[in-house]
Order: sequence, then C-alpha cells, then structure tokens
Amino acid sequence: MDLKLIRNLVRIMERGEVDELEIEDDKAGLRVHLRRGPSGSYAQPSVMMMPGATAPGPAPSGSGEGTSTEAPARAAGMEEVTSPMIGTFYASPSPDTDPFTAVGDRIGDESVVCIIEAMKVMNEIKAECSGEIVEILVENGEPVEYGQPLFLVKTR
Amino acid sequence: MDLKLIRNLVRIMERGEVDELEIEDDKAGLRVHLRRGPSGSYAQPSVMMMPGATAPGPAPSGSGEGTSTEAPARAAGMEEVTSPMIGTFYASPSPDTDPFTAVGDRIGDESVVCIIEAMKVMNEIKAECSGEIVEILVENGEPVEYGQPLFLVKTR
Amino acid sequence: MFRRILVANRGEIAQRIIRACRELSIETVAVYSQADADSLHLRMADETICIGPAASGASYLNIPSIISAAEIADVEAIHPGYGFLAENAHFAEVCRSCKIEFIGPDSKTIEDLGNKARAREMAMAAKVPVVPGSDGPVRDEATAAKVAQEIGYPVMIKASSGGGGRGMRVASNEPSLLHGMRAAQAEAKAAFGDDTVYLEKFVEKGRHVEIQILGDRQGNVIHLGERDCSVQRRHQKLIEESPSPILSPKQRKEMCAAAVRLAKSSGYHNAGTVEFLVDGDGNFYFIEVNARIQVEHTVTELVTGVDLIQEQLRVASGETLRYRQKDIQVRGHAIECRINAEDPAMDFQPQPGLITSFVPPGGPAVRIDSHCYSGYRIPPNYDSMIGKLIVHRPTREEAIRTMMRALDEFVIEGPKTTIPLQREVLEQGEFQKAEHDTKFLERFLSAAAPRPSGPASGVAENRT
Amino acid sequence: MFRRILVANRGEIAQRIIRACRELSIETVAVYSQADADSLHLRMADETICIGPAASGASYLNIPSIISAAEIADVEAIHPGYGFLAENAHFAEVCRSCKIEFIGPDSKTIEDLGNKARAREMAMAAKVPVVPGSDGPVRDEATAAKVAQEIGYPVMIKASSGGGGRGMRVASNEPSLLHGMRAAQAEAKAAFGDDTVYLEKFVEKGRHVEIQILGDRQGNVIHLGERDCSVQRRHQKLIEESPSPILSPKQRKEMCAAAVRLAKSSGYHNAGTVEFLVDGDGNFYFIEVNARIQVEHTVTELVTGVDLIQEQLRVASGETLRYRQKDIQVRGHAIECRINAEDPAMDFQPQPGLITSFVPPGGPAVRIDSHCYSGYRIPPNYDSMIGKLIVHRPTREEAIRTMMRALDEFVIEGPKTTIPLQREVLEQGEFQKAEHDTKFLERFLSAAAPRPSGPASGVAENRT
Repeated sequence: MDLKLIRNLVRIMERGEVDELEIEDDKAGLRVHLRRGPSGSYAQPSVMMMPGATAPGPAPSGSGEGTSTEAPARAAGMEEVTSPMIGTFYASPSPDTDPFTAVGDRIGDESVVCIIEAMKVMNEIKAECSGEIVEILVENGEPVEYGQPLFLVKTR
Repeated sequence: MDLKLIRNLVRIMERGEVDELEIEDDKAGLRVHLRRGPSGSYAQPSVMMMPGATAPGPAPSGSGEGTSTEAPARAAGMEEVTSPMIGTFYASPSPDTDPFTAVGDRIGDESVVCIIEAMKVMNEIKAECSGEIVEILVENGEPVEYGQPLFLVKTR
Repeated sequence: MFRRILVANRGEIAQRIIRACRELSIETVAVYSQADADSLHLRMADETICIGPAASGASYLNIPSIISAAEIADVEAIHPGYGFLAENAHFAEVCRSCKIEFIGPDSKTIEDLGNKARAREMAMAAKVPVVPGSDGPVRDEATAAKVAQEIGYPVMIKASSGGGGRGMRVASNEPSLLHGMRAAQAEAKAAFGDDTVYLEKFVEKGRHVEIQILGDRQGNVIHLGERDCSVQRRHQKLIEESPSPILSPKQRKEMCAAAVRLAKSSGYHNAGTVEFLVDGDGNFYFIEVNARIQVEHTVTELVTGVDLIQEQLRVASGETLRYRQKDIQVRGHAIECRINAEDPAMDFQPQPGLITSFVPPGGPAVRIDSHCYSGYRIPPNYDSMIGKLIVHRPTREEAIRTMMRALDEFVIEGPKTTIPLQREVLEQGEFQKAEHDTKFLERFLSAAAPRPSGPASGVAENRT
Repeated sequence: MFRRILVANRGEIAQRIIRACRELSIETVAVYSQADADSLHLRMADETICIGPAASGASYLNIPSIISAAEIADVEAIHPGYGFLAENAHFAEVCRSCKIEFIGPDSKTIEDLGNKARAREMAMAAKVPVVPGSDGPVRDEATAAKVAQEIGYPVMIKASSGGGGRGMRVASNEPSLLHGMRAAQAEAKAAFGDDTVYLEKFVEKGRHVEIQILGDRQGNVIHLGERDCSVQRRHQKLIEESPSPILSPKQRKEMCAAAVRLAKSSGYHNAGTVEFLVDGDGNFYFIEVNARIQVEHTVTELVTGVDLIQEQLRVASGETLRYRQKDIQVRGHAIECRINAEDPAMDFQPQPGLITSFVPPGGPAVRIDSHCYSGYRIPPNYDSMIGKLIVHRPTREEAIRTMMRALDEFVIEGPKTTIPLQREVLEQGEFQKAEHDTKFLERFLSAAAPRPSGPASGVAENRT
C-alpha cells in the first residue's frame, strides 16, 4: 500500500480545510475514505483495497482469508497461529495421546501446539505468541496450506 | 492517481467561491464531485476515478472536447453552437460576401450563423440560442464533425 | 492498393477492417456516432470523425453524412462491414457517383440479389437447385392455393424484398396459407414498401450451410468452402463452424460449384455468401445470397488461412485474385461462438451498460474479435454482439473441447451474456454428434428449465 | 491418461498447462506463493494450494512443500513448466521415489544433459557436430593455453555445470584466457558448487537455432522443426520464430536428424530442445539440450498444429506418440515476442506493480499467452515476463506485418514494457532481411539513442 499517497491526501485536506474525502480509483484498485472531525482531528480514517476492483482474482483461498480474518482478530487483541508450511495437521503427538493443547489453555511463544506432517516428516509447530487458546480452526488430520490460520489466541 | 489535479481543483474552488463542482470526464475515466459548506469549508468533497479509468478510450476528438469545454462554459452563462452535421464550415454565404456574424454581434435563435456544406448541399445553420457571440471556434473552410463547437455565445 | 479508406461501421467489424488495413499499410478513417466515442477501434484508426448522434438513422445509416466524411477525409474507398449500409444498393450507387470505391459487389448485383424472387430466378437460371415453389411472385389467393397444392404443404410465404425473417410465414393448410399471405404482405409492405410475396416448400428439418465466395473484377470467382450455421434462434446464428460436419465430399463439391456458378452468372465480385438449406436426405436448396462480408467469416479464415478482409480490399482496388481454386485447402476445424450481451433466461433481453471486467480467453487455437475491454460501456443503441470467440483445431472434437475451455475462461462481469448457454449447447450430444438442425436451439431452449417464452410470431431481424 | 496433476509453476506457463489439462479433462491442482494469490490461472484450476511466502526458495523451489501438496491433493503427476524445478534432477528423482510422475525426461537424462561437458561428450558420441574445444574438462592453465592454441582464439571458457551464461567467459588471447579461467571457476564454484570448466571455440557471428523434439517412453522420437532465437540480449531471448529464415532444406534436415540422434542416444522422452549455433558459413554446432518445455514452444505449436503441452501429458502418462515424423508438417511462419515488464531505456530495469489497463490485441493470426489483466499487480519476486504475443501467417513478411499491427494494438498501462523496443526491432532492415545474429540486439541497443549501459560483466540468468 502506498502510504505516501495517503499522507499526501491528508495534507491536501488539512490545507484546503476539507472535512471529508472519498476517492475511488478503479485503476489503482484503491478506495480511500478519510473523514475529519469538527475538532480538526481525523475521526474515522479508513483505507481499504477494493475487492479485486477490475481484477478477476481467484476466490481467495487460504492466504486471502487469513489476511482478512487477521485484521479484525488483531484489533480485538486476538492473534492467529498460522501454518508455516503445507502439510497435514495433527492435534496430538500420536493417535492415542492427548492433544497438545485445548480451548482455554494458556500458551507461550515456545509452546508446541500441533504437528504438521509434510513428506512423512512430523514438524512440531510452536505458537510464537502467548495467551489463551480461544478456538481451534482445523480438524485433526486435515490438510492445511501455507499461511492457513490454525488457532485463535487471545493475547490480552 | 493525479494528486495535482485534486489540489488544483480545491484551489479553483477556493478562488472562485464555488459551492459545488461536478465534472464527469469519461475519456479520462474521471469523476470529480466537490461540495463546499455554507461556512466556506468543504463539507463533502469527493473525487473518484470512474470505472472507465481502465478504459483505453481514444484520444478525445470533437465530441469529447465539446463536452469538457461545455461544462465550465455553461456554468458561466455561456453556450456553444455546435455543428448538427459533418461537413465544411463556411462563415459567409459566398466567398465575396461578409460573414454571417462576427464577435460582438447579438444573435437570436433563428439567426443564421454559418453554412455547413455536406455532399455539395449548403446547409444554413441557425444559432438556436440567443446572446452575444464571444468567439468563433472554427476557421472558414475548415471541416467540422458532428457535435463540434462552432461559436461561443454569452447567453446572459 | 488503396492509400486511405473509410470504415462505415462500428464495433468488432470496424476493428476487424482496421486491423486488415494496418497490415496492408492502408490509412483508415473511422466514423462514429456519439454513443461510440469510447470505442476501442477509434484508437487504432488514423483519423476519427463523429458523424452524428447515437441513433443509427442519423449516423451509421446516414448516407449524406458518411459521404461527406469520406470527401472531407479524402478517402479512396468505403468499407461498409455488415449490417447498416452493407447491402444498400443505393449507397453503393452514391459511392460510385461520388467516385469513391464501394468495397463490395456492384450496386446492380446487390439490387438483383437483394430481391429474393429475382435471386431465385437467377439461381434457377444458373442451374442451382432451389426449394420447389412458385415461379416468381404470387399475386392472388387462388394462385397461391394452387401452387401450394402442387408443391405440397407445409409451405413458406416469403416477401420478395424481405430479409432476415421479416415478411415470412409458414402455412400447413389452405386457411393458414391465405391468412399468412395477408399477414406477410402487410408486414412486407410496412417494412420494405413492397408487398410482393412468393411461395416455397417449407423444409422442416434443415441444416443451414453456406458457401463463401470471393471474386475479382476480372471475372475470377473461387469458393472457400462452407460454413454450417445450424445453431440458430429465430434466424439469429449463435454458433458457426467450418467445415460442415454433415456434408459428404460429393455434396460439398456440388454445392461449392453451384455457388460459384451463381456468382459468375450474376457478375459478382468481392466477398459474398451463398446460403443453402440442406434437408435430411442430403438435398440442398438455394436460399439467398449475402452480398457482403459476414460475421462468421472468421471460421473460413481459420480453416483456409486466407484473410478475407484483406482480400476484399485487394480485389476492390482492382487487383486480380491472388488465389486460384486449387490454392484453397481446408485444414482442421473451426468453430465460432457469437458472444452477445443478452440474458438467455429472460428471453434474450439485451444487456447494455458497463462491462466492469473483461478478460478474454487466450492460449493455443483461440482467436478473439472484440471491441470490448474492462470499463467499456455497451451502448443501448445497437445490436448486442460484444465479441466473437473462435477456435481452430485439427478435428471437430478437439475444437469443441477447446471452445469449452475458452468459454470457461472468458470473464465478462457486468452484463449477462450468451456464454453459459453456448457452453451448455456444446455439451449436448445432438450437437456433438452433429445431428442438430436449425430448430435444435429452439427445442433445446424450450426443453430446458422454464424460461419465459418469446412472442409467438417471433421473427427477428437477421444480420448474419 | 492422468486423472489429476499438480502444476508446479506460476504465471503464463502455469496457465498454459492448465489450459491443456482442461482440454484433456485432467483435473488440475495449482500451487502458489502468497505473492501470486491474485493470479489468473488460480481461477481456472480445480484446486489451489498456497505453498509458501513470496520467496521462490520457500515456495516454487521448495521441494518438500511441493511434494507435500502433491500428496495431500492426491495427484498422479507434476508438471514443472520451465525454470524453477523443471531441470532439477533431484526433484525428478524425489517425484519418482514418491510414485508421482514427473512430466519430463528421466532424472538420469536431466542430470547427464545438465552437465555441459557430459552433454558435449554425448553429442560427439551421437555424431552431432560440436564447437571445436577441449576433450572434456580443462584442469590446469598449461593445458588450457595449449588447447586454446590448437582451436584458435577467441575461445570461450564454460563451466561444466553452468547454465544461461553463468560461469562463462570469452578470451581473445592467453592472458585474458588465464584470467577468465580463474574468474569462471570462481563463479561456477559459487553458483553451482563445481568449478570444472572446459574450452570451446567462440563463434562470433552466430545464429541461435534450436530443434524441438518429442519422445515417448517406447523409444520413439520425432522432431517438430526448428526455432530461430537470434534476437537476444545477454542470452535472454526477446523474439523467436519458426521456421528459421536462414536454413537451407539440407541444413534443416541435417540438424533435425542430429537432434533426434542425440535424443535417442540419451534415452530422452517427453519434450525437449536441442540448441545449436549456426555460423556465417552455415556450419552448425551443438550447444546444449534444454530438458523441458520452453517459453517459445508456441511458435512450433502454430506452424505444426501440435499442442506440445498436451503431447507432454500424453507421453508422460505412458501413451505412444500419436505422431510419426511424416505427420509433422511445418506450415506458414510464426513469430513470438516476449512481453516483459522492463524499461529498455533504463537498462531493462524490471517494472513490478499495478497494471492499470491491459487490453491484449486480437483478430486474425494472433495468439496471446498471458496471466495478466486490468488490475493485476506484477509481484517483484519473479521474472518480468508478463505475456507472450504470437502471430502465425503464411509468410514471414506477413507475420512481421501482423506482429507490428498487434504490438501497436497492445494496451498495457502501468509498467513500461519491451513492446516499443520490439516494434522498433521489427522495423529494422537487418531483422526483416533475416541478416541478424545473436549480437544484433546488443549492437542495435548501443547504436540507438543514448541509454545507460549495463554492467560490464553482464551475464544474466537464462530461462529459455
């Protein structure tokens, strides 16, 4: 995203005493909506990439969904543990043992939360964030792709 | 995105104390809508690139130019007499007579302002508006296309 | 060769003509109506002139405006494309009198062939089989009833000056014949200012097969094989192919020879098409001549390797045909789908407006002729064809596979189009086995999930 | 035939492979990096799997990820495209051990041919002419000097494991030979972990002519004529054509036979290319084998009518070649322009970023292979090729005219591209008369209006 552009637009608004600015640029696939409160502060800035604009982009699979859920989750003090590789998700070290973690468990950066099997290799996956497991987003034995959210973690 | 354009539009509005400005330029794929509140500040300016933005529209020839000059001209109490057909523009009834009209002349709806020759037929063109001729936009003997502005008329 | 020509048309065919000109280093002048100011082909033309408002009558059909533009822009010739003024004998004559070459046959040829009864007589004179029918116009009801009795019901009543379905009625018995004749006469009178009608035997399960011909001013005429256009709805072709999957080599040879005979006997030059109806027993009957380039010329171009528009320009400028009959070889199989902005679920209602995304298919064996692009606004003033998708493969089966793949790939967001319908048609066993006739599509449409049916009298203008 | 395969590539070639699969009713699994989530071909695939972040090493070159995706998606085969893992013998071997078909030759064949010195030996054994040079590797400076003396300066120092210009030096005398040898060894060591080099006579004014071959697992090998790729910049091809305008029928026959001999002797199956250098006297010398499909396979497809990707899939699945040598006929002339998002005025600096408008050319004789569309953002992580424009006409002259027309039509707004440069090249008499050699483009670039010159050592990766 072009931060310089947004900075420049804000500058133009300040100088021209413009209270609200809306730009729709299909060419750039960009929609910018900036609003300035009566006090002179920006009450509700929002910038969004338009849904593909003219782009016939494919239906977002893993990564796309990841990105979109990520933002609101983070806003509410949530984080996602995403898969660092493509493979098969296992919740427990072996079929007859308990899962690494469950909803309600507290985890730390180094906690192993699952195994991803790729090419017959069992890869232990660490949380890389700390907090409380709120939701497990994948079923045991389910294939996952790179970047796919696995766990929802409440970080504060 | 053309920031200079937005900056210039804001400046033009400031100078001219214009409350509302709307420009639609399909050729450039641009729609500009700027509104200024009664207090003198811009309550709701909005600039958007039209979906036509991606359009590889042809370089504007006659009609396009007509439209874009038209808007500001009209705003200032101006009108254009446009060509109702493609043909050759003649300012006077015959090579050795005076032109039908000149800058500064007052004309009425029925005033013949020029001749357009199409397929060897001389078509007398009426003003279809009344006011004062401010500018003659075409040279004698020049070919004109449909919709091409011929005269600029101050209507009030 | 011409130095500079005017293109008196719009949309994909205007663009097609400009493409040919660019490859031959001919300068182009594109005329356009105000509704077409954003057209893609204007960007490719050397000069553009706005000739009028959106209404065709005031722009693309306005002869004085077009001639005036041609004179101002100093062109040597006018290419009329198809539709609009392409088969207007008067326009061809005006061009001649203004010393501007009309890229098409002579005014006289257009006039003769434009009159259906006259064209039928010419075909008979050239020993080209015609559908059994009246010898010339039928003026009174008694004669009509007598002729119908002779040739056998069902019969078709046709307006001599008609075209594309207007002034046409089918009658299965004497009362419907008499009623239909009055209706056809009234319609023809209103549409063409001429109420002359004639009778023909109605061939029910026919295939539409047409022969492409090309002639020069030196009297040479060749054919470029045939096209099968049996997938039609109300005389509107939706899918065309070459070669026809149903012709035997013998039939093909006979039909092509018949087409060339007729063209030669009528002094035909430039590109043209002789249309035939082929019945279930393999008999073929002359229908009419289309004295112009056709929408579906592309499939012939792909299987023969001949650029028909370039050849039109060459022969119109006086050159002798570069090809002899033996040079023409048909290779592989080509299929065209006309992509229309219409909603098949809503009785093919046109869908003008903004195309928000337009991503045509590509890759091997695919050709696209379209004037559209992402952000193009389809004007409501003209026909709804927004492009042609053509494929060329060694066999018909492979061509069908490629066409399916290409239709699947085609992204058009905004208007509804005929793409999903064409995709379905290609899936049909009847089409795949080439057992379909000209009524196939209408049967398929009425058999498919409930769709609002069209008006019973349904005959629409044909521009093929 | 396969039921389901994985496409281990991106961009236009991924799309090209999916197109072939769709026409053969093979299901496709497309793997992609996060940077390619908006790629057009993902829309056409039956399943898509994100395999890693933008960096190739972590995605398209990550063998465990790709194999893992193949296992999870339950595919029978992997098509590697070109570049990335296409000529990685280890990857081919991993596929085999995982019982996934690798769509390409055997691991062993890739390995043999990937070693330049070994490939040279194989060529000599198959009686394929090679550039005069050292018999195998040259290990010390004294030997190098002696060999160079024998074959005559200028000579070329080449890394045995090298590819696409890396580890290559030209020397015109003994001091530059010794210096160049050290430099090439160091470069090769760093790039390939192998500092073995050998010497070859440097052919100065050469044409790059390559033969397309196709073989099955039953030992049948045919050729599909040649391609001339002499318009290059730093070993990067920019314009390719078929047939080569400079070969005599005798030369063509000899070269094609030599290519087939080499392929047969190396147990080659699937598609491949044998590259030759043709000198000013018409002698031809083997350069290397590209054991994969190439970017420019399209021109061969157009002149032969054979869908090379479909044939790759057929023979990889075990089918016997559908074509015999006598079935292959070259018709007309095809030219390809690789459209790169690069600024030729700024030393071909890549131009990643948003394509605001993308309107490809169309009409007769034009083929487009591109994964781009209006609104597509070119990721900065991969190569700069954004599409291929290919034309096919009866003659070379007509093909050049059509290519010019099509380049003129091509609208790409946003990044700068090579289109204006290619347009200029087509105008050059040297190109039109086919008198250009592989140094033509660099001469043309330095003769043209002042451009910042590239780094002196300029050898870029070749992915052709």
